[in-house]
Amino acid sequence: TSNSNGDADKANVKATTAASGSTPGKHVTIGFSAPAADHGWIAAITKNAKAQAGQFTDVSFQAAEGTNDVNAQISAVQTLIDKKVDVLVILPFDGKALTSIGAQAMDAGIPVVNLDRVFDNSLAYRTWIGGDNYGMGVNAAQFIIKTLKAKGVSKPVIGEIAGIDNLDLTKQRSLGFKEALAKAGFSVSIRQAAQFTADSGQQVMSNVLQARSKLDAVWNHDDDQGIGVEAAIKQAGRSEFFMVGGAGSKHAMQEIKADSGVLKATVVYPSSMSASAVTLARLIGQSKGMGDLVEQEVPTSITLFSATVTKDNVDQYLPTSFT
Amino acid sequence: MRGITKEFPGAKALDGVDLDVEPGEVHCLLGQNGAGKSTLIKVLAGAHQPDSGDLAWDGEPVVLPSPTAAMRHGISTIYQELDLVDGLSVADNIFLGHERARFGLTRRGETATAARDLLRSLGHPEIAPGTEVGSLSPAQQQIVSMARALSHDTRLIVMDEPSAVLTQDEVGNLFRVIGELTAAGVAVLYISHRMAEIRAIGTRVTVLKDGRTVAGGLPADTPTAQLVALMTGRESAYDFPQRVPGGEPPERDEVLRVEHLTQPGSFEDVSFTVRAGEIVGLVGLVGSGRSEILHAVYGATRPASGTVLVDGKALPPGRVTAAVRAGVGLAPEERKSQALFLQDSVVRNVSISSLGRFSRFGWLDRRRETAAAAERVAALDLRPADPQRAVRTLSGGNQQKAVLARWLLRGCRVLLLDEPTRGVDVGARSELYALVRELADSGVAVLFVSSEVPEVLGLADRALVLREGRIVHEAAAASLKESHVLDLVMEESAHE
Amino acid sequence: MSDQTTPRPAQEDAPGLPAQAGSGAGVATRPSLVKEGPDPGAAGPGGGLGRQLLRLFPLHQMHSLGLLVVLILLGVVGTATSGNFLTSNNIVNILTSAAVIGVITVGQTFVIIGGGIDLSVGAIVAVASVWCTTVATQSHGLAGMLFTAVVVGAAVGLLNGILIAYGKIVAFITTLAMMASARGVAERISDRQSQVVTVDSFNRIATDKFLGIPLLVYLMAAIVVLGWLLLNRTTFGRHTFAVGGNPEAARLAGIAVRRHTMLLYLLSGVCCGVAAVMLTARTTSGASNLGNLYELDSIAAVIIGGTLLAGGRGSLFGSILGVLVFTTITNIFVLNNLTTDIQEIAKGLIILAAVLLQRTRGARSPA
Amino acid sequence: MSDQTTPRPAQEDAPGLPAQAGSGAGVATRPSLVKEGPDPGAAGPGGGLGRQLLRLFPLHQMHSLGLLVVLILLGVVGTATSGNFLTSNNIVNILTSAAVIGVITVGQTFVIIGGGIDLSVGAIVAVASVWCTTVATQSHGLAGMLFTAVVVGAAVGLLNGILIAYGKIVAFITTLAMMASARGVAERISDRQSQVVTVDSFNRIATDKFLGIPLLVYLMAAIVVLGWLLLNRTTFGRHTFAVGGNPEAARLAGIAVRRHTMLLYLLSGVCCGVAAVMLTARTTSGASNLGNLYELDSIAAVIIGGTLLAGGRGSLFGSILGVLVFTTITNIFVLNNLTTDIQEIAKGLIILAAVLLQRTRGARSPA
Ligand SMILES: Nc1ncnc2c1ncn2[C@@H]1O[C@H](COP(=O)(O)OP(=O)(O)OP(=O)(O)O)[C@@H](O)[C@H]1O
Ligand SMILES: Nc1ncnc2c1ncn2[C@@H]1O[C@H](COP(=O)(O)OP(=O)(O)OP(=O)(O)O)[C@@H](O)[C@H]1O
Ligand SMILES: O[C@@H]1[C@@H](O)[C@H](O)OC[C@H]1O
Ligand SMILES: [Mg+2]
Ligand SMILES: [Mg+2]
Repeated sequence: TSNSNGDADKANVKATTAASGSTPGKHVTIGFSAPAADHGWIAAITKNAKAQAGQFTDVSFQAAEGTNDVNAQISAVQTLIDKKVDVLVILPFDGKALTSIGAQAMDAGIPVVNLDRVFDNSLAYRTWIGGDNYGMGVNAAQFIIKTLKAKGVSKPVIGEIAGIDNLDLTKQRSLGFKEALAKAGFSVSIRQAAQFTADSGQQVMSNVLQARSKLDAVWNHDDDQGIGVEAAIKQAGRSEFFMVGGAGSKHAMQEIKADSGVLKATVVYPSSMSASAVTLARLIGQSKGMGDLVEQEVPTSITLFSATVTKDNVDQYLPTSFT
Repeated sequence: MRGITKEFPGAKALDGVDLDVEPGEVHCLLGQNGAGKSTLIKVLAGAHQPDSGDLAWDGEPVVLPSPTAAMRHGISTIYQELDLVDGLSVADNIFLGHERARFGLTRRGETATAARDLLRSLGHPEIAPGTEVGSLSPAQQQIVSMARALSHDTRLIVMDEPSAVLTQDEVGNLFRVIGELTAAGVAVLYISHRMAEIRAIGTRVTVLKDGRTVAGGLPADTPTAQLVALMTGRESAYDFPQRVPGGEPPERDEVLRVEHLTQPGSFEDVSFTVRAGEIVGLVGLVGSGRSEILHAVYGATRPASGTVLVDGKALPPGRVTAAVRAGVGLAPEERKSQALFLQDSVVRNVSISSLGRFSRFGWLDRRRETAAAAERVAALDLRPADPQRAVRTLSGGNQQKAVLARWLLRGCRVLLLDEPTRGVDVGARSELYALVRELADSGVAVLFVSSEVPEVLGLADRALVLREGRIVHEAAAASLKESHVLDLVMEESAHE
Repeated sequence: MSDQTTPRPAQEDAPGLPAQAGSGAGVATRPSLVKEGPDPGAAGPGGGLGRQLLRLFPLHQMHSLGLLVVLILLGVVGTATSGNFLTSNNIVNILTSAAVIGVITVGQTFVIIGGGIDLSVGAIVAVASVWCTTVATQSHGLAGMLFTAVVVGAAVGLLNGILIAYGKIVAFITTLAMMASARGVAERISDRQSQVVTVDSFNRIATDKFLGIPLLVYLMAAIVVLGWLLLNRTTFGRHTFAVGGNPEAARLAGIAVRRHTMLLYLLSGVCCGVAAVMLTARTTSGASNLGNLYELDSIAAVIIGGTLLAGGRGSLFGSILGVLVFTTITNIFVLNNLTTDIQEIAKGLIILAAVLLQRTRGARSPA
Repeated sequence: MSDQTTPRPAQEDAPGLPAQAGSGAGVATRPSLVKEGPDPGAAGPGGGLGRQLLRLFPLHQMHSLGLLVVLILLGVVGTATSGNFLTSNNIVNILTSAAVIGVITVGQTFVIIGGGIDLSVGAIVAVASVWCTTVATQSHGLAGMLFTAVVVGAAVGLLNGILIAYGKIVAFITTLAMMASARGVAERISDRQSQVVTVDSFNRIATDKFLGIPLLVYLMAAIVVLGWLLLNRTTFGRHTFAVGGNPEAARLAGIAVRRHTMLLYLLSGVCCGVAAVMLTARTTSGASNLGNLYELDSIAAVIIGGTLLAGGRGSLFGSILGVLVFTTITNIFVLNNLTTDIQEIAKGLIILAAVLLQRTRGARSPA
């Protein structure tokens, strides 16, 4: 909620003193472009990036309007190129669609840090940093398998509330989930897609609960839509199953900690990655390497780990959750 | 009303009008199309605010800032353009704005009963209060408008061409109502282009010309020639053109042939022909199927059976485009909804059916288009004579001329006219009559519908009398008498 | 539902006026002869039975009737394809799902019949929901939250109404602008975060049941009934049809057209405020993305329900049937676990089929 | 722009027919009275200069003129707030960004003037883009891809047209249904994955420049000019206004209203096909989520450009100005590094301000 913003912002940035590359250097202007902040995770992405940039005295931050229209995002990036920013951080609405403008920036001598949704061609970015979507599905599945095995359930009814079905990352998450379940001989009994919003999560889940009068486990891809999913479960008075969330919101982690509802775990897709991306952009702009690595340069790709947060380790992850 | 002026962008509609109306009289307002009659009564109804001038009511000066204010003073108005709401029922329309209600809840029973009583007193019990107004015929809608005016506790009723959409028997009924009203001391301000009506019910007459009062409070029996002179500034009389210019009509070719046209519920087994150069009139009561026949001939509706031939070739049923290509034109009954593009200029309205003539491969030659349309407009003496003016701002009569100009421009073999002089002033009428005759003389076959029997008898060469969708009589118009036609039209009722 | 098209009356009550020869002018009193004309009802579709039916269900209402048939067909399909469809739980679920958009559609129906359109409904829901779930507002408890949501909805609606009626900006543009601005305000207030509701009594709006049916359903039902009465049984309703059907005629009849237009948007805003309460309780959170695309959903329901986009004619009952049709389609898809693309394709086809099925009135002019 | 109100032709070319008594001699030979007519400009607002101005820019065109003023004002704000605004690079960027929606808006303008609405434009773009980027299609190279995109667009548009004109389903519903179905088909074809274009010549459509200006901009300009000519200089355009203004009158004037209506949606579909080519080249990929919400953007541009939602009146020039206004607003926000919520709020306010600023015509009835 809004009064905890301050904490959250601080929680998701890295203090500037820690790494060796943080000593002030050449001034860097970072241009930033992301999809429209139409759900919590993306909103957190933009906010974290901005907050991280604020930590550096040698960085100025130029954010373009978030948009879900690839045509408009291309124009926005073009504008940032025209403004001659030093480094670009781009979370494309659609990686493939933004590839050519990414390449154009690189050709114009502006290094691009590609965030989350990946470009189609490695010539279009200097560095990619993002989460492990397939791994997220795998980790969610493994938690479910472990829990069901412990309960001795042999033929479980498993539900999946996916995120926006048009995104490649949704596909990968579902694939990881499916393949990992298959290894244990389990399969998804019902899969429906919501829109990453509480509104859509509630609507979809209330219907799914009608479709399956008994469930054993549910994986919900996104904790923001999870607010609605949980509400639907409460309103239907259902509690015979347990649920795993996704992305790692503060609300979800608090629920896990309280252990009062169906939500037992969430697989993290760190929204802090945008803060890291800004840090990387600065290092690239100043031609520095990453302090703790031996290498002189920033690596070309960094895949973040998707941790499984349960009641046992929730305190460790709460500070980096998004609101 | 003294010295009323009102200016619209581009037109000074009223330029110093004086008018006084006394209780119990029927005060007639005369004037050519565009003279400002409707504008004047809208000022009186509180619908327009005058730019200057004074209004007095019972000797006291008043301002009427809104229609409600006028109604509160006991002024109710029947507007020229039927101002009804199609989607509402008859009863709801009658009481619109002053509903029978309690705490905002409508009293539906009471409303229906009151509406039924009003309609009954108007001689139209067949109009059910619950009927949707959009499904009524124009004549019936006019009755509803009248009922609406009477639903107010009224001391002055303003009627703007109420008879335009009524047939003669309907008009008689209207006059009975007016008689009852004036007997009760209500004043009536009556607008009509029909001299005979003014003779029949008028007490006094005021004549408007170009937004000014040119004569006020004349006795109703002032000779027609004098009134027309006042209205037009010309000494021309109201006349039908000569039927046969110089002797016997030559035996021209048959252009239109209609065979066994049938549309159950509207008309049955209608057959007739129209020759080149001939004007045929169709007479009948409201709802006798006249418009329906014209529409079927034109292909605007598809008849159940029967054929229409133009120059010996059968038209495909229900296809207007084919009819137009074969040289048929229609000036429909309701100009505004069926013929005009109100927002568009006169030129565009006139040229719309002839664009092919002014284009190559679809590319328009706008100079030629404008010139040709302007020429027809000028020929019809349309006023104001500005072909680029939006048709919406023209008076009713001039709008009708624009529709005729459309078919003049296109050039027709067969011209179908549905109530061509509705709302057209006396002067323009004779022009229209002359025009129709000229057209016929140039070889066009004209078929027209009119609710004014004298018009049919005066203008047509031949008349077809229609009763309940069947042609019951056919004769040379010159040989028919008005009373005879009326008897024919209503024969059935005498038998029942 | 709309009573303006009750069947034509029996002809018997026409008074036989005495026939009387016309006097000199030929225009004097003659009997009214309209009654001798062919029975207008006879030209209607079908013969005896058809007429009887028409008497019971006037043409205008046939439209809603057609939609009811569509809904029943959907029910048959649902029952055939999923054993869970025809359970009381599921029916209640469908109704609950329909509740929020149903309430919004009540307001939208008034606006569209009145000749307007409201593209800002979704954004109003968002801003009302966010405003009523700020920490400050939540500290005032249930009453404070309810009050805030409804007042915010009303205020935004009123602003729409003033701009449209008195500022004379076309409704499409005004409410489009409001859609952008109101959502922006909602984002600003919430900082784009979902604001979880901690006031339990508020969340109970979505969980409490009476006779097994959630409060939300009663709330929707009450608002629909009130709306129906307002539209069909009050002067306000009559004026709405008049203002939408022929604003000039309405003005000449002494109706304060502008004020009425303004009130229509206010009404829509209030409906959105109530819907915001319902949706917020249902999702247990306020967020700036709530009600996304609800404008399209509600307009579609209104139009499919038989209201003319141009105004002047329409039926609230039809709108609600429209909402139920859409909700039921979604329900059936989820019950059958169909993928999104198939859902989309089928949804389009069903919309078309529904319109074709309910085609009882004659051809309207295209577009 | 719309020439229905071009200044009156110089009076000199009114044919001076010989005055002649209207005898039996025919109807054309009557005195031409055009010269005697009152000058319509005379009573217009203002005196001498006002009249002169009115003669140059008739009231009707003032609307577009007002929008031009808005655009210039935006330019002033842009220049004042950012040094980058008035660079040729940035202007080209604005134009390029407007190209895709500009082409769609041309078709939408025709449809709306013709009394309809096309909610399916975005979905048509998606399905055309996806279809022309399947592996099979790409194997046919540039020509095959272009052909496919345009034909798919045309086919979907034609289907809309047939359903609306001959199936007599209201345009709103038909195109809403198509919006759902076409997008579903696009998802199905592409399996919801973006399909990268490997045909280089195709991608060059978006990268090639001539005199420093991308081909895309020329393409849009060409289509706008063609559209303008079609609307204002051909019988097709005239019939479009007529069909939208009063379909019944158009029918009775001998226009094939249904066929024309069908052609309007076909035209819109073709525009979407072309736009799909442009967008696909620009994004070097086809995807089922392309063109999301373009229906709203294009309709908004058309309406803000002064076209009546009810049809019968409008201006293509206004629509394009509308597109440019929206694109420029976004550009200015990005240049000034403003946050999204402020952008949204301001966008709404600017839309309203634009409409108020261009208010030169008298009050229209509300809603
Ligand atoms: N809203 C308007 N805008 C511009 N001009 C108008 C408007 N209404 C009327 N006029 C003009 O005012 C003049 C008077 O019109 P009005 O309708 O009062 O004539 P009328 O005497 O009632 O004619 P008719 O007999 O044809 O009904 C005409 O020149 C007409 O074109
Ligand atoms: N659209 C329609 N639907 C059903 N019946 C109709 C329709 N139009 C006309 N009719 C019926 O057809 C018959 C003939 O109508 P028509 O309009 O041709 O009469 P008319 O003689 O021209 O009368 P009017 O003077 O009212 O124009 C009437 O009984 C009328 O009720
Ligand atoms: O938008 C997405 C977010 O909601 C999800 O949880 O993680 C990946 C993001 O791209
Ligand atoms: Mg008049
Ligand atoms: Mg008729």
